Amino acid sequence: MRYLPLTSDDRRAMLGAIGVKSIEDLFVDVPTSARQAKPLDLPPHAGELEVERELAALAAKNLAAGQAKASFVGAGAYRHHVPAAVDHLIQRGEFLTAYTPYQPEISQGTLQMLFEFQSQVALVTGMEVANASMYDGATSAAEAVLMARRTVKREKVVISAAVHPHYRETIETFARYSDGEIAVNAPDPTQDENLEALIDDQTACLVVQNPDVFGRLRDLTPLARACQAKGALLIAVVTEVVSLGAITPPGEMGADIVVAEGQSIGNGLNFGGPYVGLFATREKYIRQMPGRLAGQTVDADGKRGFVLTLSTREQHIRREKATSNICTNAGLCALAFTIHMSLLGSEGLRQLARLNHAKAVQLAEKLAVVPGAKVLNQSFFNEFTLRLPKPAAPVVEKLAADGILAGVPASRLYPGVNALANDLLIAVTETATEAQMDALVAALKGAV
Amino acid sequence: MRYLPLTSDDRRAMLGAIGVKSIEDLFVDVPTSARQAKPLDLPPHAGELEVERELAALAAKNLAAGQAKASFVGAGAYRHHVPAAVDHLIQRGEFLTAYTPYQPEISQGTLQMLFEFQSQVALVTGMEVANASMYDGATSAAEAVLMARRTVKREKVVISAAVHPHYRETIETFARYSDGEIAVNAPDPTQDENLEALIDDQTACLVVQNPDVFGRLRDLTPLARACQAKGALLIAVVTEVVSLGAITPPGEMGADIVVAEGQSIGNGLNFGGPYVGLFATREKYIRQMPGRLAGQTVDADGKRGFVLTLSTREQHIRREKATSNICTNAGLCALAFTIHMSLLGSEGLRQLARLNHAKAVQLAEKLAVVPGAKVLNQSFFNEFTLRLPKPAAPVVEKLAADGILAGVPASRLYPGVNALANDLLIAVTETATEAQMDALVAALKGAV
Amino acid sequence: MDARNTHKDSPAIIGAHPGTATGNRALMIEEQLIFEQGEPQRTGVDLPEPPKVTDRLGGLARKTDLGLPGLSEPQVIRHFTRLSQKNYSIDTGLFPLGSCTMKHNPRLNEKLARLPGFGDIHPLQPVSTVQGALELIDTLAHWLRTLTGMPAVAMTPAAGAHGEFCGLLTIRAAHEAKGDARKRVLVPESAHGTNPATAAACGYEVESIPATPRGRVDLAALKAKLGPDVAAIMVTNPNTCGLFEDEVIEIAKAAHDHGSYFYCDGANFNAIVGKVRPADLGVDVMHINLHKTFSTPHGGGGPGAGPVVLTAALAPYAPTPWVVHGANGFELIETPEGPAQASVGRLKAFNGQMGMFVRALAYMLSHGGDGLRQVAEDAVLNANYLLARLRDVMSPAFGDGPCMHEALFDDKFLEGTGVTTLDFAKALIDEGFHPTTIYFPLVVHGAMLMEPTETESKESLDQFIQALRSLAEKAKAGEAAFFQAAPRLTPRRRLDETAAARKPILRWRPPAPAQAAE
Amino acid sequence: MDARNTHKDSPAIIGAHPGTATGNRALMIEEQLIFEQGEPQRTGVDLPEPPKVTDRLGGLARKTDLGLPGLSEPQVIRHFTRLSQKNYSIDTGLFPLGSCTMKHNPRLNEKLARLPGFGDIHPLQPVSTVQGALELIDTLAHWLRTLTGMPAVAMTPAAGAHGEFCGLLTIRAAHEAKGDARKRVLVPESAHGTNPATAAACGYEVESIPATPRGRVDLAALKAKLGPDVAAIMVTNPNTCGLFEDEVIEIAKAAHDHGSYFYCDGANFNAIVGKVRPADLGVDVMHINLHKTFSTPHGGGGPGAGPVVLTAALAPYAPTPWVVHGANGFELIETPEGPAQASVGRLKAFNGQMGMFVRALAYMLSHGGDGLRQVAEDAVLNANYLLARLRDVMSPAFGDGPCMHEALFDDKFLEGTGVTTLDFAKALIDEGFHPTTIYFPLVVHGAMLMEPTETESKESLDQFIQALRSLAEKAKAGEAAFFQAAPRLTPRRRLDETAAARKPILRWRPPAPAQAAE
Ligand SMILES: Cc1ncc(COP(=O)(O)O)c(C=O)c1O
Ligand SMILES: Cc1ncc(COP(=O)(O)O)c(C=O)c1O
Repeated sequence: MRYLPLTSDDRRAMLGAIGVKSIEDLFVDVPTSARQAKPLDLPPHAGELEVERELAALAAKNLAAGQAKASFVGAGAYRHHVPAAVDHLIQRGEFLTAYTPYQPEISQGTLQMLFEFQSQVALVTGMEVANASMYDGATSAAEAVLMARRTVKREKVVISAAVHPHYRETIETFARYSDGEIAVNAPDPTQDENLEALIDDQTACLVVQNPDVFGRLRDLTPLARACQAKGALLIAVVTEVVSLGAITPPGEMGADIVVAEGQSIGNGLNFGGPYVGLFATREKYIRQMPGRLAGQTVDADGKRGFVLTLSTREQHIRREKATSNICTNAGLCALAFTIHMSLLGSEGLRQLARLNHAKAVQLAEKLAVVPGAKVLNQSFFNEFTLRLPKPAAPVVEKLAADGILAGVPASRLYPGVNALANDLLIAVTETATEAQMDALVAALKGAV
Repeated sequence: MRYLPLTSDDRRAMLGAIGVKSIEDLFVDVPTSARQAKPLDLPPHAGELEVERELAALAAKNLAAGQAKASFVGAGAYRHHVPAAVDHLIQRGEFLTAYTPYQPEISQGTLQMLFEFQSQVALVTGMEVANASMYDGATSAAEAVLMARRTVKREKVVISAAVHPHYRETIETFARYSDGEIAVNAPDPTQDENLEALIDDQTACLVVQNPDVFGRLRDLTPLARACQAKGALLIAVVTEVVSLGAITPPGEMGADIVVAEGQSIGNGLNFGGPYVGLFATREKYIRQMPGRLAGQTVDADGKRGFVLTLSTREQHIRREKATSNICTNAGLCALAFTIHMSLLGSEGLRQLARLNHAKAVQLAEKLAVVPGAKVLNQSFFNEFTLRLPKPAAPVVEKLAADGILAGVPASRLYPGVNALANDLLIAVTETATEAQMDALVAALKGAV
Repeated sequence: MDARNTHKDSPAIIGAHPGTATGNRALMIEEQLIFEQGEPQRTGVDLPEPPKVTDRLGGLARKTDLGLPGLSEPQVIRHFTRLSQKNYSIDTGLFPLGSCTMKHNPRLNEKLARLPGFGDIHPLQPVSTVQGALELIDTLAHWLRTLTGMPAVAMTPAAGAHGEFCGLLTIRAAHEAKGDARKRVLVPESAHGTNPATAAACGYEVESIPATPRGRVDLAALKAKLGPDVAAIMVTNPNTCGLFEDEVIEIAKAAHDHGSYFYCDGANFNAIVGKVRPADLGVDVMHINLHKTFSTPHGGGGPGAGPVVLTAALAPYAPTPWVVHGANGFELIETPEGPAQASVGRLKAFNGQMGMFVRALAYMLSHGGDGLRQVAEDAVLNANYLLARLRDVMSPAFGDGPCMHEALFDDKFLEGTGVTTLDFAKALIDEGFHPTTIYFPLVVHGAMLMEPTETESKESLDQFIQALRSLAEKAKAGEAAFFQAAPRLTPRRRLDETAAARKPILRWRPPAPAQAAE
Repeated sequence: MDARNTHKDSPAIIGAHPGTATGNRALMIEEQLIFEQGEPQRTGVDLPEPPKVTDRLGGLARKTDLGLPGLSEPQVIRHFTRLSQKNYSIDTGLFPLGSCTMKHNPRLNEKLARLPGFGDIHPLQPVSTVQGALELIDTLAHWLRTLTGMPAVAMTPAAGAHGEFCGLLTIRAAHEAKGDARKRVLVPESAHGTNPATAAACGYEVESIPATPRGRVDLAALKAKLGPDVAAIMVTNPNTCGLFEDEVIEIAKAAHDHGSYFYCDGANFNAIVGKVRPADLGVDVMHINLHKTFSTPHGGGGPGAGPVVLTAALAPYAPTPWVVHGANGFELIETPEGPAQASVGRLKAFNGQMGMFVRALAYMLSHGGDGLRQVAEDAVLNANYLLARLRDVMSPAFGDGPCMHEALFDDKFLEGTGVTTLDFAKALIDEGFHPTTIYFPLVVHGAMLMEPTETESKESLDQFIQALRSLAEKAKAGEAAFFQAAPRLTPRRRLDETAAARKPILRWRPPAPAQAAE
């Protein structure tokens, strides 16, 4: 078998060196009742060609966004063009097949990259420090809530109704067995949500998203002030990190913790994972942060180098007292993020954000011709909510049958909320051509 | 522009350091009449996404063999499965973006690989030594003829009529301006060719192919004896190197020079290039060989290392007296060959060859049901000649329209040779499924 | 001239190697931070002019500069290529990091995960357009169920720790469904840190179970601690000492007798895959690190995937989304309703780690049922070979029985040499090997835990053994200074971790303007 | 303890570094030949059982063992990864190899060349199924014609030397068509070796033209040698001294006046692409190295592609196959007939180097007309920056005028130091740079030819300059021994090339059985 270097001669010689007769002698500690005498009921080994055929057949049963006539699906995952250099570099064996950098002398590549990643995340979010990544944006948000509770030693959590419902659910799951209420309004893309009212002196934190799940932009400064007044922390969620190239970052609007989904930069859609959770906060909170941190130091020759640091926060040292149980994180996705961000730079990220916004505005304007349909947003970045004259879900299904991925029906995120049944979330990135926009408009005209 | 690091500030500063005012001052030696005042009439620079769209559109206009319903096209280029590890490794920047290993201390990777390549080529061809590659199999064959003429100091060349016509034409082009006749019989896949008769004491070399262009196998031993008797060299051509896993190698049958197309191992079809020419011969002829040679030596610490050697044969030292004008060769394709061959090993190459042969036999038997069609070969490896009841070219066109690539009409290789008009060369590799064979059989039944 | 020995005259060029003006060492090139190379005007991408529109940013347009460095593509390629060359990896050498299962990562799997049909599909596309993806998840789930003998599997956890969290949530939900609020979770001393951390995250008190001198769970002590308020025991098997819990069936029975669940940490599943089904050991719930047993690359720290297999009793509480067979093909249940109404809810934003699923399934299909069994046997054989060949010069932590997939040593053999486990590990680096896991598990003094995995050849193990033996002899020969100065030949020598933690520098900052500096 | 200076006590670990038992040097790992690692039974592939058939091999079944080593995939990945780490490359650092144009190789181009529509099409598929491929070749031809101002281009040559061969064949064919059998080709002393070698391969006598003290072709000497039997002159422009032949128009005229053709070696086209059209210089035929100017990767020695642009007079003789516009799309003329009846014939088995064509066109489309012009300007600017910054410590070969894309120095500045150009180059290796081209062109003593290309940043040039300056000072300071011992920090130190050539070992051979050895 191609992945197994031992030959039968090797095996014989090694058993001899060990001083046992058969491989079974090495499994003596396994209760005989539990030993499988023969291979389980599974297909036998197969060659590359056969495996490739089988999986390619499965892949062919999916409609890839790039192969669809058009795709405007967003709501927390965005299809951007990732430069070829990114995928080339993350596949270098020294990055791909390395472990967590526990031996810094032979892990400076990963460690310096993580230091650069942390610096980039801090810069784009407008925060002071960032960690070396979490599983995804939603788990970052959940960890932020737990951190806020630890930090201000209160339990109540206020979550904006316009935070991505999957993020809210993830927070609820993580917070499931710690007491303290979670307050949420009813979602309404046509109204500004009153959040100040929910913040009281029991409140540990307020969680808001910007742009929110309906695509709306909001100045967080008043909310930050409100939180400060009550001694609560403001947690800002960003699901489309490209927006930070065009929008005032949460850090500048007074957020205490910024969590984001980093997938848009350097990472593909991958049906939802692996993605990369960004986690940034203020310097004074670092000892409460979850996750790994790369830090700068010097070596025995006095040269600058990097190490994992402040691990006394982490499970492998602190065990049940750790700030989080996370161990494996999203290292390689963070690398992809860092490489793509290095290619962009300030100039490239600004241009990319401008391009996304301009194309979104362009489509929003084109949609005016769809009878009975209305863009609900006053403001937006690259995604907005279109209210249709009829339920959105069947319309999306119909267009999908014609190879057009129109967007995400709000009802998929808010099942049972009738007020949102006709709403369709439409995302537009640099990958959308004007022809594809026109195809969507035409198809919607035909479907409503 | 993404590939150009200099900023306008850099340019200004550098012009200053040089002491000139403008970039034009550096082009002063160019006659003003010849300087282009402005950009030529070509499109402006474009981003990755745009370039990718444009070229992907061109690619989409071709019928890729892997996307065809079935493909049996061979005749000198073969579609084999190349393990994913091969393409991964040849893309490592240290291999991909290195130059010819002129500085051995920092080129041991390329040099050791070439030494391994040369060793593998010598082993599979059954010869004593091999060089570090030529452009392709045809130019290898042409260089072999020139080498034979140098070595035995005679001009006449005998070429078997069953040598791939493109190889014969390439030899003729290379030999175009050196005198001496080139003798060739009329091609006939139904008869054994009498070559002995053409070899006389003016003859420098005999060029034969095995398996020949019609797929037939031939014991070269009598030809080798005939050549020896007349003091001529036997040059054996192999266009499908996978065959050497199943067939007695030319070296064992007395060939003096073996040239081959290495594409089948590690390299894709690429519409004909880049490929990799293999060139092997006897130790006593090394100083007459064309192309680069990697050799073993020791370094200043007495450790084994590798260098380019015997370069006194080459153009950069010998200039007009060089054994060949070749400089750039097929390095990276040789690397792909070496990696794939390393994965195969004796066992894998043997199995691969057996699999190819068995599938070819299987298809040859299935074709018995095609009315009026007949397999002409007594013997073959993974390719044979099917004589149809009607001209093959239109049949191939018709099947191609239905997405089946049936093979190569002999008329494409021997235009105007009416005797071969109905002949179709059919190649079968491990990539062909039985369903695809049946599809071909069915389609041929419908077409004849 | 004879270059052979002239280097003797210039010792200075090692370590700090002042011998070069650049500080570079031939192929090992010093590399600055991207922030130190960037130019604001420069960019490594080319984008078309946006359509002219009036902005809809609602007055929130970013005003401050982003402060990111600008680099061209050639600079970026060179930067990250150079950084990568400062890493050790499986692709470059033996990586015997115990408990981490650093096995070969097949390149086929990387290729397949990038097929547009897997890599370029959106988690919120209509389910009708992702039937192949759901079928892949379902197929992978079938393999996992068959290999473990468990009836159900939760696919969404993103890593082992996430899987532990998932598992304990289902346990707690199951107890509470019975109105049985239990408070304690029992965890062996030798457990990985994520075990107690996870139990705490689920609101449980953690109590530790001592180990026997044989490096196993002390069954008697366990029974003594079991009681009506124990929600679960978390036992790793094979355990972190590389030993199979030979009393595991009794352990499970004891737990069940007290109404507690048996959470098994499956990080070491590689030792028994295809040979032993956890279901046959009495396991109620177990996570599997696809990035260990099933070879998805570690990527310098992640990503991973940690599916959790469950008994029928715990299955109803599995997190959303669920992939189920429906009338017209596969369906995705995304909220706690219908069959999933008892679900503990969502663990992350979207479906599982699809990219890892493709790789893991490709790995499984490549090995097949027969090959996976061989994987376990070769992994165990390799570890025992190391144990046998090192027994006489190093000190095995537990007696002379066989180990499973990893061999554990303590630092007795270094006693009195002045060489610590850390020094020993650093010396191994100069020899061209990644060190073993050190100082874990905590139950062993100066632990060295070595897991070769099945993808190492005998030749490479023999080299490793030779290096370890010569180092052990060197240590005993009293060359402590040599070890304390190691590593010498790395891009960086030992790094000052205390300084790093005392005054943390966690990000680059623009250099303070000259006048400000004093 | 203080590790800081302990390395001082162990100088031995550099060079041969006996300091390690394995001979490895941390991340730099010694690697044996695959033949020394193989096991006959092992293989790195899995193939299905073949269908049962009776063989048709006509009695030629291979009987002898192949003798190839058997390795598993993990071993192969590690072997070639380790080997790669012993290479210097553009991706790792500055590669200022004069005359080689070692510029950045964009990864986009690698990706596009692998699209199945390009990589997985057969050269003998029906032409109707490869229209996109033919259109790509036609589009690339259009760019090449536009950039050179020449009306025709032959696409099949596989490299520069192959292109030279193609060019001289067309010239000879053209003369002979006029019944004018010319015998001589004039080639400057400074020419690349392939020029005279190619002329000889076409049956011509080669005569060399001297250079002026200004490093250009001596026009007077050229005129003196021109005559009715001169078939062509082969002039490289910009020439191999990195200088533009400022009298090129007169040179062309002189040749044409004698009925000779002007073959231009276009290897240095990078200096003038988009700025100067060879047609405007009187060139009749010129090859272009796509693997230089148009960035297809060098791959450690190849493959390349060497299309040849031609005047209308020479076009009819272009080699087959030809891509032409036909009634129903593109057509391929594969034999000398119809419009191609005068063709010199086939140069290689199939169409051109398609894989290189895709990369080159992607490069052109990415830069556009404007970008290519910028390429030439930046390439020339970078070279002149090196020249200007090094003028005072090294010795420019030719006066103080500007150079084109490469700067040429001789070894005057090393006079009396005991340091040779070779020693100087080897010392540069330890500093982390690939040496310049050395001892070429032959017209300059101890030549050092440095071509930075446009894809180097000012920062990297400044580092390079600093290293060169400090080495130049070191040499003048009389540290000859330091240079003679260089390189010290490489995987191997200087290799004995004389021994290699004296008793060539060109392949691995199985070790002789013990008893045989004496
Ligand atoms: C025994 C054990 N349990 C749990 C974990 C945690 O798994 P992960 O890192 O995937 O979260 C690990 C891996 O580090 C482990 O070795
Ligand atoms: C000036 C010059 N002419 C010709 C050549 C030969 O080109 P190639 O190596 O592509 O055959 C080269 C490249 O080495 C060169 O530098």
